[in-house]
Amino acid sequence: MAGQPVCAGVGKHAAPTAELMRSIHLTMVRIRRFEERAVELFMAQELPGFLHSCLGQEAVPAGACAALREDDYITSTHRGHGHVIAKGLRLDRMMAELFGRTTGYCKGKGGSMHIADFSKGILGANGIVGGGIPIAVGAALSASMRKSGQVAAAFFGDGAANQGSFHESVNMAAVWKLPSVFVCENNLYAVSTHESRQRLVPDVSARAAAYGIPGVTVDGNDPLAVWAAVTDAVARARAGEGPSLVECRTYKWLGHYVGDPGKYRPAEEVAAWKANDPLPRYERELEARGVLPAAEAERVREQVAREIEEAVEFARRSPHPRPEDALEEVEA
Amino acid sequence: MAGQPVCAGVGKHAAPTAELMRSIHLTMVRIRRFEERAVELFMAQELPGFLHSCLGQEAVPAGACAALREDDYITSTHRGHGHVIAKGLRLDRMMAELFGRTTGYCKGKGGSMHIADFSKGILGANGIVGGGIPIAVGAALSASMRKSGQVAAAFFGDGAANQGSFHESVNMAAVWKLPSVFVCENNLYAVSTHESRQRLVPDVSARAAAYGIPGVTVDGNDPLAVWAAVTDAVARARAGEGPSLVECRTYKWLGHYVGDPGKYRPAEEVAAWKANDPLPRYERELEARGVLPAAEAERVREQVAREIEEAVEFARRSPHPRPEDALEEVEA
Amino acid sequence: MSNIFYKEAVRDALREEMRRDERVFLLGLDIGRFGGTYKATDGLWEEFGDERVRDTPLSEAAIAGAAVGAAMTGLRPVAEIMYIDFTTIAMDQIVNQAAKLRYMSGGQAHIPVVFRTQEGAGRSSAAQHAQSLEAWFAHIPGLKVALPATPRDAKGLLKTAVRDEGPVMFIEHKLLYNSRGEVPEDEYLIPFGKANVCREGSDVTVVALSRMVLRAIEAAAELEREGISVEVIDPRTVVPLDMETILASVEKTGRLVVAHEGYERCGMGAEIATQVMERGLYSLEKPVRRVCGRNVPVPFAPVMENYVIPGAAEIVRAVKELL
Amino acid sequence: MSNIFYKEAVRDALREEMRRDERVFLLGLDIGRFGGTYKATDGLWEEFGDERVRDTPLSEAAIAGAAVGAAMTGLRPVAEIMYIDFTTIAMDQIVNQAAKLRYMSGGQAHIPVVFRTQEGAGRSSAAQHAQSLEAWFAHIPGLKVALPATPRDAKGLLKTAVRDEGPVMFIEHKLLYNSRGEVPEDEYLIPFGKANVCREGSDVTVVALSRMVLRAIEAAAELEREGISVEVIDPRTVVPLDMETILASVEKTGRLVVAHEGYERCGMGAEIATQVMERGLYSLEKPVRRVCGRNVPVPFAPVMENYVIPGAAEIVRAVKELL
Ligand SMILES: Cc1ncc(C[n+]2csc(CCOP(=O)(O)OP(=O)(O)O)c2C)c(N)n1
Ligand SMILES: Cc1ncc(C[n+]2csc(CCOP(=O)(O)OP(=O)(O)O)c2C)c(N)n1
Ligand SMILES: [Mg+2]
Ligand SMILES: [Mg+2]
Repeated sequence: MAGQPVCAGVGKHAAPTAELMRSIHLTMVRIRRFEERAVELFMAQELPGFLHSCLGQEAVPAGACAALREDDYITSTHRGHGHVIAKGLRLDRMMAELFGRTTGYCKGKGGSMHIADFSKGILGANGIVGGGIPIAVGAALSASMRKSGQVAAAFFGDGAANQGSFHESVNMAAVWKLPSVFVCENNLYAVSTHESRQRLVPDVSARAAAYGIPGVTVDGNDPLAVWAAVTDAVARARAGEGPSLVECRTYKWLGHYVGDPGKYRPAEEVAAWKANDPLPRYERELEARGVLPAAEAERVREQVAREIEEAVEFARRSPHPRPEDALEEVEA
Repeated sequence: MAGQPVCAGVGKHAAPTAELMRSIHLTMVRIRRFEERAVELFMAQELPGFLHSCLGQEAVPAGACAALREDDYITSTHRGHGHVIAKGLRLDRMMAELFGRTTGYCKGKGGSMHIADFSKGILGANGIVGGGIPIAVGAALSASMRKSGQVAAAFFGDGAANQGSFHESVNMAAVWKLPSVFVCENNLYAVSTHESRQRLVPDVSARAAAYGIPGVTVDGNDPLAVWAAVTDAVARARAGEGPSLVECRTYKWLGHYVGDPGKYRPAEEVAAWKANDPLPRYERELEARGVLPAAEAERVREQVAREIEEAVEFARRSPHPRPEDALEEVEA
Repeated sequence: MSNIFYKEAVRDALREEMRRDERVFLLGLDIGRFGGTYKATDGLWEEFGDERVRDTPLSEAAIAGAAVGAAMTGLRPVAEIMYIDFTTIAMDQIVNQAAKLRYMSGGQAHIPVVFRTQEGAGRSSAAQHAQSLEAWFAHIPGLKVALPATPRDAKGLLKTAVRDEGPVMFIEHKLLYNSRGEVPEDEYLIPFGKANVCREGSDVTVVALSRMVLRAIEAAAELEREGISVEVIDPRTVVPLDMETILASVEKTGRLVVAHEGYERCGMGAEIATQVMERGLYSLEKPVRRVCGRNVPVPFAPVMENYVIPGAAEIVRAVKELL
Repeated sequence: MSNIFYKEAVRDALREEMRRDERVFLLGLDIGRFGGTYKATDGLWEEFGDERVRDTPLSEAAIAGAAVGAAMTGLRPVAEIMYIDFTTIAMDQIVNQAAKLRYMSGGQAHIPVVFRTQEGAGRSSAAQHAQSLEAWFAHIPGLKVALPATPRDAKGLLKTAVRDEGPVMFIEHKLLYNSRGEVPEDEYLIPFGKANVCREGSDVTVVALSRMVLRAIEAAAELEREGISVEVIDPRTVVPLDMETILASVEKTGRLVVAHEGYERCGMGAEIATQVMERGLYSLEKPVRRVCGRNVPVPFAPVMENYVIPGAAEIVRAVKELL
């Protein structure tokens, strides 16, 4: 099925507008800068816990969420910073959560792996690989039963595609023709294990055939390719034709978690993917398209850098929880 | 993938010998008679618990197990009587288990859903739908690590193919190229739920594509078709080329459990499948092939009927466990 | 009052709540036209249709997860897991997601989901279809756990569960579905965390769960004939747990028996006994006695199954040993 | 004696057993070249290769099930479930299959499988990576449950687990991997069901599990300075549980504190307290005190996490309250 147009039965997406392309760029810069800063802060031991960086993968969340409505739902993963930023939450409250402060989205109870903003349809990152996929199916079921026109997108990795929850969820969504989109971020590895040791079929999208839904594999370092595929999948979902599986091939620059040297990855592989950095590549494209002159892109980066610094300051200034706060919000 | 020869890469099976065809017939008659008797005994309240009858499905276990060696492994299901009989256990000790007697294979601790005979490679029926599939993968892993040349076959239903354990197991076996065969007994329903409400793809075998292994769908009421497909799959497995998925389309005559009127199934559907009774159909074929004259088939049926009556008598004569026996064999 | 089956009480509670609130819907295996393995949803599909009485594919993890996702986004699902033994397949969604998402999201997630399931032995269904695992769920913060013993409680507690704003494990008992009992004609709810003193007594307190409540009442009747006065308490929910009622009773009797089908080791009996000791040790004249499922898998043959699952006789014996 | 890390003790036990018995092999996520998340299998892949140190696809149910199937057919697998929180995905295979197949098959199935996993809080890894769920497994008949607190115990107990003929839950602690301790040079095994009296004392008995054993020893040292004599007991395995040693100690001290990270409600503390009461109520001068994880999910922020997980200070306080 790989390569089959995901929009089977739906008219192809229109061309992206200049405004859309610029907003995707802004999102990518936000994710990039946020992650760079988070890594620095983590190294400086300002952040508790551990961190799964999505540096290098920015094009997937930016392109995918640009295809979603503000009221659409997403479920995310342990590597979820990009998804939630792209879905539009506030960077200051997100950074505050990484710091474990009361002003954080989860009041310091969740941290990096559990960022959620229900007001933006962000149903939560998740510490359980595959854990968010069935939840997205439930959100899609709810949307269809409430006839709200919302779509639910589940982000997950190449490793997660081998979990039983992936199988059960995609099958259920397919049978019920739910308005859902399954977005696989294939970064070639699950921790140290290369996809070739996790799966015989080259493309995760080939699994769509097992559920009778469209599957497609796109260049996950090309935000417009991601946007186009997800846009078609979303159109299909909203049209009541059911889910699609969109595989985006990309790469994470750092190891599995910040601090993991990632020795299991060949240096040339890492180098090649870094050379294929989605951000400058996209900026070159936007400049070529006359959508975003280099100087403008530079201004965006500066503005975002300021925005992130303010978020860091906000987080640092924010109060720590009181120990007893741990006893709140256990039961409804 | 449906219909693709399961033996991809392996020479096709030789023609079945007369002896093999007769032994398959004997197995089918054994299963048929055992199940008829079990149902009677259950109705007469001689058997505790509940019973999942495989009446009408005899061709699948008979054909599949005829393709296996005595030391090959199988894992079975809640509807497992056919599988374990076909794999060659003793009917008297099996019947005694249904009666819950000490002479039963499980000493009365397991009952109908947990029949096992490790001396025959029968690793157990299973009360958990999908529960036996990963266990078969483990047996195949063990066989390959021990270089024993054994194959492990997992029997499961169409419903089980929607369990996460199916996905994880087939994928793992495929990646490791384990000597395993996944035999799906597709009897169109999981309890009351028709396969069309469980799965969008018409064939379970289409799911093989998700794992990069061969998948095939055969007439599950034709024991030779089942034997041929499984024989090729086993050859492939023994050759170290990995697992295959063999879907056998068949039908159970009774409802989900004995006593279930099965109202959810159209009368015509039941009638049509009963008209397609695998046993007389096979007997006609064997007669036509000059392998088994009608009179001989009749003798087989009589002999088996006697065998089963002896098994019933053995079970009835066998002692009940003592209450305290329940405390034994908990921990190794 | 009308006299109905436990399974009808479950069905009536679901019907009333579905009529009252269109956000309430059911999903699970064969709960639709088939009416559920124990017929506890019989007739609901006819009234509410495919949308609100959803037969699912055979996928417990997705059933539970879809219920969690639907609950977080404005609906009030009641997901059925056919046997509590099968929650092992849905455990991540129940325990790591449903129970924790509200907390992990700093109170944002609102997850009004009910997981209906049933437990218990007594049908010779062997070790994978006869467990009583309430203690597992009681161990996990964020879940409420209800165990109705009568039609009246089944209806009143289930309506409360559906209206609860958080995840509830609603654990029925397979041998109670065909038991009958009086149920009020008019609408009523039974609050969580309020024990039912099924029978007052002065000599010994018996706290029993689920079907063991009936066994305890039998035992009490038998003991009364011998002049022994037993107080029978059914907590009805183990999370929240009404320790006040239990402690008050133990203060009166000084003797406590805890009875349930679940495995004794690390079962609810240990928790109740420990809390009694922590808060009422000095009113205890004798050690608490546990009358629980033995620490073995549930065997198939009736003679063995009856041996590992306690009945009225074991309660009677335990009570006498305390005197 | 050599002084090594807990993670090295685990690794050494596996290496020795794999050298001794070629049927022993490992499977799990990233245990091969990567050496395991906590580096407890570091170097084993180099020595034993892909066959016997198997990285698996990301599929916990299949990892556990494949281990069960391999164990039943002549091998001795050690399956790693990276975090105990993820056993929720493998629960059917552990609880309905591994724990019950021997029993359900009338003793035919022989399942020498070890499920290695790790539990515990303290790294700000939040609610899905910090649970301590030993009580869940102790509740299930058919499983043995070991919780090593020191490098010495980790090595000796793991070697025993690998040689055990039935399924064993071997639960390490994520904060202990980098703790050091003395380990005998020569081969040794530590039997299951034999508690370790880590420190003798006469005033109060503290029974602690896993990492809490270290906290209990700290507390005892601190209390000694105040003239309070504390006996610290580490059961090392909770199934089987060495009640004799615990009861003997309580007879001496008359006072008991049970300490573990796991949620208090329905935790091991309740079981131990109840058994002490059942068998030694009259030697108790005060109610048993539980010092356990609070009944809330484990929060991310350190100040909250430290609040919900008890430490030496809480043990000290509990001991004093008993005097
Ligand atoms: C059920 C479960 N198993 C294992 C883990 C540990 N773990 C965290 S991330 C990860 C790898 C996930 O790989 P993938 O899905 O490809 O996502 P990626 O990290 O590559 O973005 C693993 C094994 C987990 N969190 N949950
Ligand atoms: C995990 C699990 N879920 C549900 C059940 C209850 N159950 C027993 S058999 C069955 C249907 C199985 O359907 P299928 O796999 O097609 O096998 P069939 O009964 O048709 O032979 C169900 C739902 C179970 N035993 N285990
Ligand atoms: Mg990956
Ligand atoms: Mg079926």
